[in-house]
Amino acid sequence: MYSEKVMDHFMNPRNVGEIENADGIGEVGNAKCGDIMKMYLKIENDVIVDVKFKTFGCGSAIATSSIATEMIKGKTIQEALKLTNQAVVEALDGLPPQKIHCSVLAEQAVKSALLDYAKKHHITLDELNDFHPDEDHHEHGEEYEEA
Amino acid sequence: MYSEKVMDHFMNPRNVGEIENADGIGEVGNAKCGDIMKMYLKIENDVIVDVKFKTFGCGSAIATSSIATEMIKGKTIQEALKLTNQAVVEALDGLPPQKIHCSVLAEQAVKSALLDYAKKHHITLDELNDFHPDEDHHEHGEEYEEA
Amino acid sequence: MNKRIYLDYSATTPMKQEVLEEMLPYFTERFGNPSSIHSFGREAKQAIDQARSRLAKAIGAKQDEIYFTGGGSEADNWAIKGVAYANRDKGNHIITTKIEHHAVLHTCEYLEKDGFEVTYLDVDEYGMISLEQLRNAITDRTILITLMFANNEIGTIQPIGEIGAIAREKGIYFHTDAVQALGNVKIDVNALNIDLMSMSAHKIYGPKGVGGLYIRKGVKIHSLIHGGAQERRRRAGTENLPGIVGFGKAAELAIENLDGHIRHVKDLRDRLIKGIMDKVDYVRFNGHPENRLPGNAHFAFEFIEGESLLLSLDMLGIAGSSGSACTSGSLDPSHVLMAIGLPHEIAHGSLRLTIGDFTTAEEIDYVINELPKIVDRLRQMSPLYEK
Amino acid sequence: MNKRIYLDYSATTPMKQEVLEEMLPYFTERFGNPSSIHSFGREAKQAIDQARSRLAKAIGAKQDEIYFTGGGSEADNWAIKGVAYANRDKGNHIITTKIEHHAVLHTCEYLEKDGFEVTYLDVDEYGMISLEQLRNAITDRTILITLMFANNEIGTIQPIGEIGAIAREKGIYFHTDAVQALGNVKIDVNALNIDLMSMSAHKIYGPKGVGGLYIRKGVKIHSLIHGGAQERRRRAGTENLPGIVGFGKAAELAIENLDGHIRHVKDLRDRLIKGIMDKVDYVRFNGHPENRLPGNAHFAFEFIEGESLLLSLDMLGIAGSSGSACTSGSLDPSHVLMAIGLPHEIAHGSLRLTIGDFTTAEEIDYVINELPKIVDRLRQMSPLYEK
Ligand SMILES: Cc1ncc(COP(=O)(O)O)c(C=O)c1O
Ligand SMILES: Cc1ncc(COP(=O)(O)O)c(C=O)c1O
Ligand code: FES
Ligand code: FES
Repeated sequence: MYSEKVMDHFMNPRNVGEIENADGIGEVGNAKCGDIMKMYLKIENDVIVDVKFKTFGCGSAIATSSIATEMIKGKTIQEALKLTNQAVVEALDGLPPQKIHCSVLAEQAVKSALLDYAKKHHITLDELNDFHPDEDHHEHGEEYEEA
Repeated sequence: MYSEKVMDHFMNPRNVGEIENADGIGEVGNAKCGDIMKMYLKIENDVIVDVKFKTFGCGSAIATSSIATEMIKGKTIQEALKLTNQAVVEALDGLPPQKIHCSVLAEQAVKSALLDYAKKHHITLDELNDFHPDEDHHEHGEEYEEA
Repeated sequence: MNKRIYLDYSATTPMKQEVLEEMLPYFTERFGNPSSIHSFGREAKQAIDQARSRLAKAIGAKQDEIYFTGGGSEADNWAIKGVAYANRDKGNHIITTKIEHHAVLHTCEYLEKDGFEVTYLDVDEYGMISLEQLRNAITDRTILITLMFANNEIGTIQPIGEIGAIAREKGIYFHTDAVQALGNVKIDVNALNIDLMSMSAHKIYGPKGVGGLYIRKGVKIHSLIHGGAQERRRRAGTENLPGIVGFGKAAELAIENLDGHIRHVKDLRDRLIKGIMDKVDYVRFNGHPENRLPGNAHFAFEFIEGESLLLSLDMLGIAGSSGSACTSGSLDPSHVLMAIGLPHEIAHGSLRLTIGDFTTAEEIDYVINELPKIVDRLRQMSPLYEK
Repeated sequence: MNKRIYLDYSATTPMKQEVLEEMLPYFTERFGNPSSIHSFGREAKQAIDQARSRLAKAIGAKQDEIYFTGGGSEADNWAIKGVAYANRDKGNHIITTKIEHHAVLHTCEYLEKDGFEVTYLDVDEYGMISLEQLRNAITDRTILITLMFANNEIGTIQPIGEIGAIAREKGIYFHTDAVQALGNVKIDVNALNIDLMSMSAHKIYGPKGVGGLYIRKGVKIHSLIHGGAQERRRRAGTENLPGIVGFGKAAELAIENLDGHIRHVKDLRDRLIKGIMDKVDYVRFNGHPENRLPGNAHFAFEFIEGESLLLSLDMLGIAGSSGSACTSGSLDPSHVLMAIGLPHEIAHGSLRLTIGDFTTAEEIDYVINELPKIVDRLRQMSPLYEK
């Protein structure tokens, strides 16, 4: 079902945890739907110097969170803003169709954290003008039957 | 499907053939329906001294014809008139439900031959007043599916 | 992966060796079509007759009341649609519950689109229906009560005898999905007043793709699969000969050893429950405490999500199942967990471990040792868990 | 009985050893439920995917156009009822033939009771439909043409490509029952414009109780068996894992060796036909002389009745089949023999011998030697035979 890459990030997630006094915190999803991603950024001179996450969700939610933190760590805000869910999926060597929405969640968690940073620091990030993380992010693929 | 008795009478039918100048000949069934029984009687002093049959029909039709001839051979007309299809079925150690009608056919073949004898010899056999061998004798049991 | 521990016996079971051995000759040697009149066909027919009589014996039915199908789902579809369409002149109302298997629920929903009305009974926090609610739901248009014997997720067993008595009293057909119950509960269709009952071989150490429907003599029902005259003209299609032979053997074994089986799985189940409940905080145990399938344990761990739990277990070779949303890509946790009133966020953390004849105490102890560590690891990652 | 000669391959086939070997691990070791996400489930899922791709390859379809069922009859029922009910808004007219298998005929009759109209096309003395009659039967209410690929009794193969082209041109769904054709004729669903196609494993040396329905992408169809999300939500029920694996293997073997198979059975079939026609008088050969299943020989012997013929053959260990009335307890000979215009009394004397991969020349010669003696013996007993 999952690629080795996904399983590696699921079993050995990078950057799990919280950052005290984080410069930006993003939280997307909700417990009712079974998935919450929370992302903490430490930003210095427009560069993401540290990032941590906590995720309540499926294996793929944990793996996408983990890889997303790796993908933005050390990057500038502008670079991080370019992170797409497709890029996350590719970096994980693919995800099953019904799990694509987890990667959307990861993208949105990063963007939410950046938006939070921007708000706190009174910056405008044009890239986020159309960003509404609360919209339904679930894309339903094929259902699996539990027997 | 069939008892050993049936298979014995089918593979080694007794009294197959025709009797020239028979005293009574009975024929029941029709080719369209896939079964014809023809029975020939030689009668002397009210006793069936010889009997032969020819049958076009299923295994059970052949077996019931065969055993019916055995059951009436050497019997008086009155005794032969008492032959029932149940007796034929019992003598064969049973028949599958959808084959019961073959035994009815056998009973009717005997009666037809006796009726023929009676007519030719201007006798009345009260037992045959209600006998109408041309009525549909098929009783349909369960159908078998040919695959 | 070296060690593998299977704790998903409610999903499906491995076939028993005795069952396989009984089936084997029917694949390549005694392979005849049971409808054929030659010797190959006759020996096939005999084998099917024997299986039918074994099934009948297992549930206290007559041999000619057992019909073989392609599985439990087909049996459910057949029973419900078959009775509904054959009795449409008498009424269009069906009573079922909110916790049925999808084979029942989706069939009822399909019938709703075709003019039938369906009442979905509630269940309490243990998954039990209320007999009073059932009584009140009955109208003079009610033609069928279809109510599962034992639930596949939380294991709760319904008061089938009482339900059967109500149905009989009101002259309404009573169908029960006994796919999970067969081989785990003593069943007598007459004592329980069951009119139709669905069964499936692969849940009782028999083959997949074979099921059965008990149809009480006299029940008016349409066919679901039309065609040849097999199964007394009621279910067409060349019989799954080895499968049916295997089902017969599995049913025989299940009934012969019912008490031993129940004792074995129940002991291990209780050991598992105790071990987990002792070692883990914030965990709920779901389903009825007593009236439940002997091998079923169902937990909900707060703050974590079921699929990640399953995956983590799987990495250790432990096979379980979950009613969580995210395993299914749909938003909601299982309809059963919703029906017993579990909050969404807690339902997401559910785990079903089902125990079977091949489960050992060592396996259970291994799980008791490993599962708490996994729960802890996932909670450490969870934004919901603050300790 | 020492020697047994099986000449009823159209009724069912023995499973090939390679098929059994491929299936075996899935009964007791790799027994997972393909819907489960743990390792047992994943390996099961993979096996099903492989089987699906083998089937797809065998008929030139895409993998996601193959749906597994519980047999050929279920596939026929599903295709016909599923398309009928899903397209009722477009029309209520179905075209089929008088010589379909009962799984098609009785399904059509069931639909007639529910407001559908069905045209049953005639066939000529060889069992061939007329394309012109087909064209004329089409109305603007026609939603489905269901027309068998090859007949199970007399073996006649229809001009499926032409029929498909007509259906495509008129925008009507085309279903074909290819249960007898698969593994005996080259099939490419795209070249032939087939929209739905029924298949069955046990006719091609695979397991009983498994079938398949090809559904072209985009075809509007309802489910027959509702419930779980298996088979892309279209056919519920835990998959018959070993059965599906066996079907996949059987399809692969059949296609790999199609030419060799055809040559083998055809040679023996022709040898049989020649032998019998040379040695027996008053016998007709039925079905199309060229466009017929390679292993099918169908005779009608005058003056005798089929069941007694079958029984006599059976006493010698020879297994054949018949379309005679008296084997079925019903008055009429098979609908197929009636449709080709065989007089009743002759149809009653019919015998189908179907040849397969395990048939040998010695077996055929034995039959050629024995059958005429049997026919003669029965004729001596027959009141219809005067010589
Ligand atoms: C032409 C045809 N269609 C359908 C079927 C039914 O297939 P199954 O026996 O797998 O249900 C058969 C064989 O029985 C057949 O020969
Ligand atoms: C309660 C219940 N009903 C029906 C079914 C369906 O049975 P099958 O998988 O044999 O179609 C299952 C299992 O999948 C079940 O647990
Ligand atoms: S978080 Fe819902 S499927 Fe991954
Ligand atoms: S003569 Fe017709 S079934 Fe026996």
